[in-house]
Amino acid sequence: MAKGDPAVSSRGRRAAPRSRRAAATAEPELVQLLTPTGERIESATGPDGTEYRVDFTDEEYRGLYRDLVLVRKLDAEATALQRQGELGLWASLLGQEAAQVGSGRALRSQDMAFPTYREHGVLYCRGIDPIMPLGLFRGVDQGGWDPNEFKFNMYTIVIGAQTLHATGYAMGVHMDGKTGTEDGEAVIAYFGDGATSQGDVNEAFVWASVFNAPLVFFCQNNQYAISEPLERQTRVPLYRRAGGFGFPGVRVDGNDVLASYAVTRHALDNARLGQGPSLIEAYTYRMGAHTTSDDPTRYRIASEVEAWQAKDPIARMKAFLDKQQIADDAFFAEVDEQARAEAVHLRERVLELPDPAPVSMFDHVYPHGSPELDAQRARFSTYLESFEGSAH
Amino acid sequence: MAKGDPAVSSRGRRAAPRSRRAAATAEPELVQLLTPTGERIESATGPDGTEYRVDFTDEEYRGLYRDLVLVRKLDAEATALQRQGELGLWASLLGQEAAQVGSGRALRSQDMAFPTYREHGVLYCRGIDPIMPLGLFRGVDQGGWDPNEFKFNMYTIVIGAQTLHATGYAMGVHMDGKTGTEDGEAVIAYFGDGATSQGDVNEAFVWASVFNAPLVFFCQNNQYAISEPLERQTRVPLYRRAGGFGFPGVRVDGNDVLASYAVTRHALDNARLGQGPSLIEAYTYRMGAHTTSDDPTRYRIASEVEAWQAKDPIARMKAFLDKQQIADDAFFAEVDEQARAEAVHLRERVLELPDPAPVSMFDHVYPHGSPELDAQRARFSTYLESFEGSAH
Amino acid sequence: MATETLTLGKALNTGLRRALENDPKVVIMGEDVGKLGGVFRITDGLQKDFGDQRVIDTPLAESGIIGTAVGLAIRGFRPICEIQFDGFVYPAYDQIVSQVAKMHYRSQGKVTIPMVIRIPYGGGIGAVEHHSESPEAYFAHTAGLKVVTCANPQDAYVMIQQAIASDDPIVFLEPKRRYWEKGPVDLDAPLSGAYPLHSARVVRPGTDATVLAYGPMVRTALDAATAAAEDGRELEVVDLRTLSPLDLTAVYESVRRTGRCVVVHEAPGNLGLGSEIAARVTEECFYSLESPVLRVTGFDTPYPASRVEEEYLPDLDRVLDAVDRTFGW
Amino acid sequence: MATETLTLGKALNTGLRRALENDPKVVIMGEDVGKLGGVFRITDGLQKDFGDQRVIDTPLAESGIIGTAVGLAIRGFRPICEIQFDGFVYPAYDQIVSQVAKMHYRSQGKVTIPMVIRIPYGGGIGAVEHHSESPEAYFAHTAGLKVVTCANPQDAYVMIQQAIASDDPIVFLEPKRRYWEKGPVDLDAPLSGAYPLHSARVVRPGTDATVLAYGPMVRTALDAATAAAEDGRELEVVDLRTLSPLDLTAVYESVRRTGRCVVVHEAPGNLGLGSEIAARVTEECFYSLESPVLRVTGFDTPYPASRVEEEYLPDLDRVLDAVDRTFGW
Ligand SMILES: Cc1ncc(C[n+]2csc(CCOP(=O)(O)OP(=O)(O)O)c2C)c(N)n1
Ligand SMILES: Cc1ncc(C[n+]2csc(CCOP(=O)(O)OP(=O)(O)O)c2C)c(N)n1
Ligand SMILES: [Mg+2]
Ligand SMILES: [Mg+2]
Repeated sequence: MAKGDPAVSSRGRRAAPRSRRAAATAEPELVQLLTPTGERIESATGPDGTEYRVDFTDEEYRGLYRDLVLVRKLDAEATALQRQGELGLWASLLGQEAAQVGSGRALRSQDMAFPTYREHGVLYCRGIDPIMPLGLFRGVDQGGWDPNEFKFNMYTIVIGAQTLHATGYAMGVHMDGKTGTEDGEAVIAYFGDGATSQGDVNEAFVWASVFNAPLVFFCQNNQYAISEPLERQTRVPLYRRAGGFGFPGVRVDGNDVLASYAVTRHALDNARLGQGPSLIEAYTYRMGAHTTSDDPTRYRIASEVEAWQAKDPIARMKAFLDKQQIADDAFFAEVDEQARAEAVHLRERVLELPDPAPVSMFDHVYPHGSPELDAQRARFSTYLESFEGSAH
Repeated sequence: MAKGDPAVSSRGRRAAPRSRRAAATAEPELVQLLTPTGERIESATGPDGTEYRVDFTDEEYRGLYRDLVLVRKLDAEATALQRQGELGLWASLLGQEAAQVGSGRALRSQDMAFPTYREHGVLYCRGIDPIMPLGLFRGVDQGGWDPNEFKFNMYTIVIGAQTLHATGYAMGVHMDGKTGTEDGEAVIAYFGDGATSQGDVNEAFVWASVFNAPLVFFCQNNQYAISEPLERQTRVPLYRRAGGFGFPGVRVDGNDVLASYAVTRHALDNARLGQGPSLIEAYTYRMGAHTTSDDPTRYRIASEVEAWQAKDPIARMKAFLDKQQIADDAFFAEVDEQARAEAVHLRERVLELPDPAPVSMFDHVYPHGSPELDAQRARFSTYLESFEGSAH
Repeated sequence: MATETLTLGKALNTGLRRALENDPKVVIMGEDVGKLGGVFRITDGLQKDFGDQRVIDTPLAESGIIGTAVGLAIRGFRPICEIQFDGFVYPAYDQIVSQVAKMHYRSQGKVTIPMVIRIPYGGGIGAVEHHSESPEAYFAHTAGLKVVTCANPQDAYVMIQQAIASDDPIVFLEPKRRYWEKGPVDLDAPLSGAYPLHSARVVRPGTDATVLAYGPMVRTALDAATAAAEDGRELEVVDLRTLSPLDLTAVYESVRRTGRCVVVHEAPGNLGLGSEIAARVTEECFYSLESPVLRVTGFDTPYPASRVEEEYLPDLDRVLDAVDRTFGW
Repeated sequence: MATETLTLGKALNTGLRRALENDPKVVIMGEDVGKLGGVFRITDGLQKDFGDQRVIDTPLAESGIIGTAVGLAIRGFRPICEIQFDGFVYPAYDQIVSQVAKMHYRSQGKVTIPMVIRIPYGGGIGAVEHHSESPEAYFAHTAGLKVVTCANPQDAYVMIQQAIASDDPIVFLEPKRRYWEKGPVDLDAPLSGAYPLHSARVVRPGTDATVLAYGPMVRTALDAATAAAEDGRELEVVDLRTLSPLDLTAVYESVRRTGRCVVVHEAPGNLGLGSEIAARVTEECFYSLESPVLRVTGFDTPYPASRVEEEYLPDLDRVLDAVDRTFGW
């Protein structure tokens, strides 16, 4: 599955137009540096004339490939764990690895990210233990890592809410005097195509623009919001939304890790230098179900999925590494083996995740606590003990 | 005050640039058919190449002038009534008469309008008794007219909320099959520059676009949201917001009644023909305070107000009628007299508005009532009667 | 007479279908209500049969859903809005409390907003955060809204139709953990003769204590009553059905007989429905009460991680414990 | 000791100034808070003295105000958000109940949101619709938020500073009709020794009945007590001050002595604070009560047109009437 589909090359750079689609998804003008068949494009031009290019060492290319494979494998393991009843739910990133690894690796260590619930790939790039989101989906906690330690906020499930948090945080960066230099800080806000319809996201556009916040809006347009296709959210390409708010927008091939990296790095660096916000639309596809609860066969056709299979982000990277002799079979095998081992390790640890103690539900409601809540906890403890007594 | 300022002509078509302003309010590319000095411009071109022109009879020109003068005079009377304690508050339209009369007269009888709290001029054009909004501001009711009878919704004070109502109504027009022909229906949603920051307004843009609703978004950019200047809401001209949502936007001289009419009529006709939504930014100025509670001297300078005085919507219309000999002094005097008389009449009737009966506050909470509320009303009536008894 | 055994979810689906058939002005709108049939399939098949102008897939924005529905209502439609989960209704809160709830009042009755806002609510399904909340008090405290909830398939089928037929704006809360529970539904009985929408119902008569519940907790209360009966205590169980306005006439009568009252709900206790009910019952039955009205509710914390939700949610044992306490007062 | 006579509004303004002086991380944000000083002038002069990075004029969108403040808080700031009027807080409701209230909980204490949301609330100023509401129950029912309100200039000055210094997210309700009422304020007393933020206070001792009020209604309750005293009845008046968590210790003690309890607030009675208080007081003082706890509140209607608001709002007569009824039970 993570392997490239050999049929890809014969289909050329772009899949056949899908007639169901409205203008919003007509053949995109997207920034691309690596074609679906693994051809490198030297440089690509954005709608405002920006030239995008990357200049990676072989080592770095291999590193990106490793990230992609690991991220996909860990995600697949989580899906499997859900199927086996070990997680309540899982929101898979399948198909979106390049958008996430590309943007995640483009972040500098001082940059801050605000994810949705699907950014497991970005989380991985931030150096957070990949087990962390599984706690949330298993139901043992609601977010395990320290956002400020890893510069990666908690997951946000309420659609769009985090874009305002990111904007406020970015305003704070500016107020702290941390913009305007090469080592300045920048912020990235992740959200989906569906989220662009929410008031909050548009308010974030207003705020970021008015306060010239050092912020990159990173929209993974995976073509669906659960069952709703993109034309339910817009009739023009999403990246153009930015212009109406007074900042630049660009559409990038979200299945191309190189272009995703280049475009995000450029936007982040602009932001840290004090040039304000921008919007990146990473044009990609949700290859799997919305979550493990979803049944996409009810609302989309197999041929559409197949067309996107031909644009797989990992296959193209592998083809490129292979053709350019940047990596050999031994390398690919070693990466697969690492991925397998990490997945096994993840599984083992998930199964061992302890259930929280019942009374822990009273913890952390307020930093300064509440006498009323203390009383409730005490009563509940006594109540629980009354059963323990009777069980003895 | 309603008279033209003779100094206007020497200042030329546009006032001096105001240096405080950001790009959002840089010299506008606006559609204009009547200059501040009263020169007619044959036709004007919008950003998408649309040619705007009007072709009024002399009678119609005079009618528009009469509307402008009446609307201003009634508004001034309301302000006076507030100052004398007869209204709790008043939100004056001073300076915005042309935007309101131009767009209000552009509506066809079958069209529906959704106002804010400042559209007294549009209300007047819809044939609603001008005393109606005074009931709201006096505190005797919360909206007196029947929105469906006059095709003019209740005032909406919560910023932006009405834009979604307008969008839904317009979706309904479409669902009723009332678009696509010359006698189709269209809808207009009024809102201010400040409102463009609200999530609701941007969601209305999304909805209207996705459902291709027969709707005109009419934004009176009067440069302020209470004390906040336009640059707190946007850094690019507001009419450009539309493009990001996939429909056309145009900026019109909101102090030019002819251009306001032409642009609105065109947009409404497009909408009724099934060509979907558009955004009009009527570039104007709030000459007075935000409401009678406000003190604009705290946040804006006199010279700015003076610069806009030179663009007065009524003065330019009068100059035009005069120069073109469409109207003579007798006409102007007659209009002034009518305005004076209507204002006196308004005042008399306001003073006679009865206070609502206390128990009326229990009316109309639910179409089907509520036993609990009936009981509360009954108890309260008994309680009130107990005092009457003791007073006897 | 066509009595079928349906799940609560299917009963709602069938009720919605009836409403679409009976009145061309009825429209359904929401996220994923079309091809997908909603994440719980409550609108399954309806877009296919009634078209996408009657069953409208919307953009992803709850304020937009409610706000445009207000406009449709002004235009003469009867919109049924689906909010996907309880925790996602808040972006629409302004439209609901300031617009939907007030329009009839502000217009002195000239504007009617016959809207139904359907919300799957409550916990117990092992979901992640924001998917298990019980927001009823936020709506019940809001004058101008009516709030109802159903607890069994028969009520689901009838009440959804009654809500749609009503000119009042109604928040219709669906006990999502009960969607899959089955029961008999009389599909033919006319709406006109049906048990009134805004009436509570005694669902199990008893003599020793009165237990009030609604929505997902009715089953829990009934289970508690069964268990109590084994111990020789007869609990009278009342399904409130209407949360605003409350219908407590039968409750007062019951409490005057039993002298004891326990209210059960999932929502946090503080300012939950139980507090209002306790206050009213105490006022009306002051001299009959043998003990104060006790409340068995969710705790005053955010809804916790699902692995502890069974402890958070009232269950049979906590209900019985409260009943015991009313006897030991 | 610098005790000055200030209006409640000026006391708030002075408290905000102190907070800005004492902690560079404190920022104020909202609509019109800068040059205008807010529509009630509570932030008057602050932008001038602290600059527009400390006192931030925002775009017109309440969700944006609260949502960006969350981000600022994550960044380490202590944002004070001004909502212009009670009726305009609802567009921010989602950010408040799903984000502000829950972030500490969800992050298991790793993220703290030391935010103060200031809301001028309540009626009695002859305003148009949406400008006179009392939304406290919506927030008090929300676990994770604390809710306080002040009733006199001294408390206003101290409590606003305590709220800002607290790491809890706090909804700070300002009784707008009392902004212009004057009282002595000790400007020098250190915060550390001040009366605790989350404590109710007996503001008039009495023996015959306990009257609870908060915010704008404290004055009304005190006036009622004065009038009752003329009739020979001594009312004990408690200013609740903290609405979530409630602090009822002194109330229980009081009611056990007086046997009678009346709660007064402007918000609609149904699911208002009075219902929770009635439920708890009844539970705690069951055998001491001579009559049920009575509630004197706004009616269960939307806030009416201002020409009838005096009838809608609880006043001295309605408080006395309720006290009478507790004696006649
Ligand atoms: C405010 C809100 N409404 C509804 C939902 C339910 N919901 C969860 S994910 C989702 C679709 C999101 O689509 P998109 O933004 O495109 O992100 P994707 O899932 O495709 O990554 C919906 C409707 C939610 N989480 N929050
Ligand atoms: C949701 C909401 N927030 C705040 C307010 C308070 N308020 C009333 S008018 C106004 C400014 C509106 O500015 P704009 O949209 O430009 O309209 P204008 O008054 O200039 O016509 C504000 C902030 C409100 N009415 N509604
Ligand atoms: Mg998507
Ligand atoms: Mg304005």
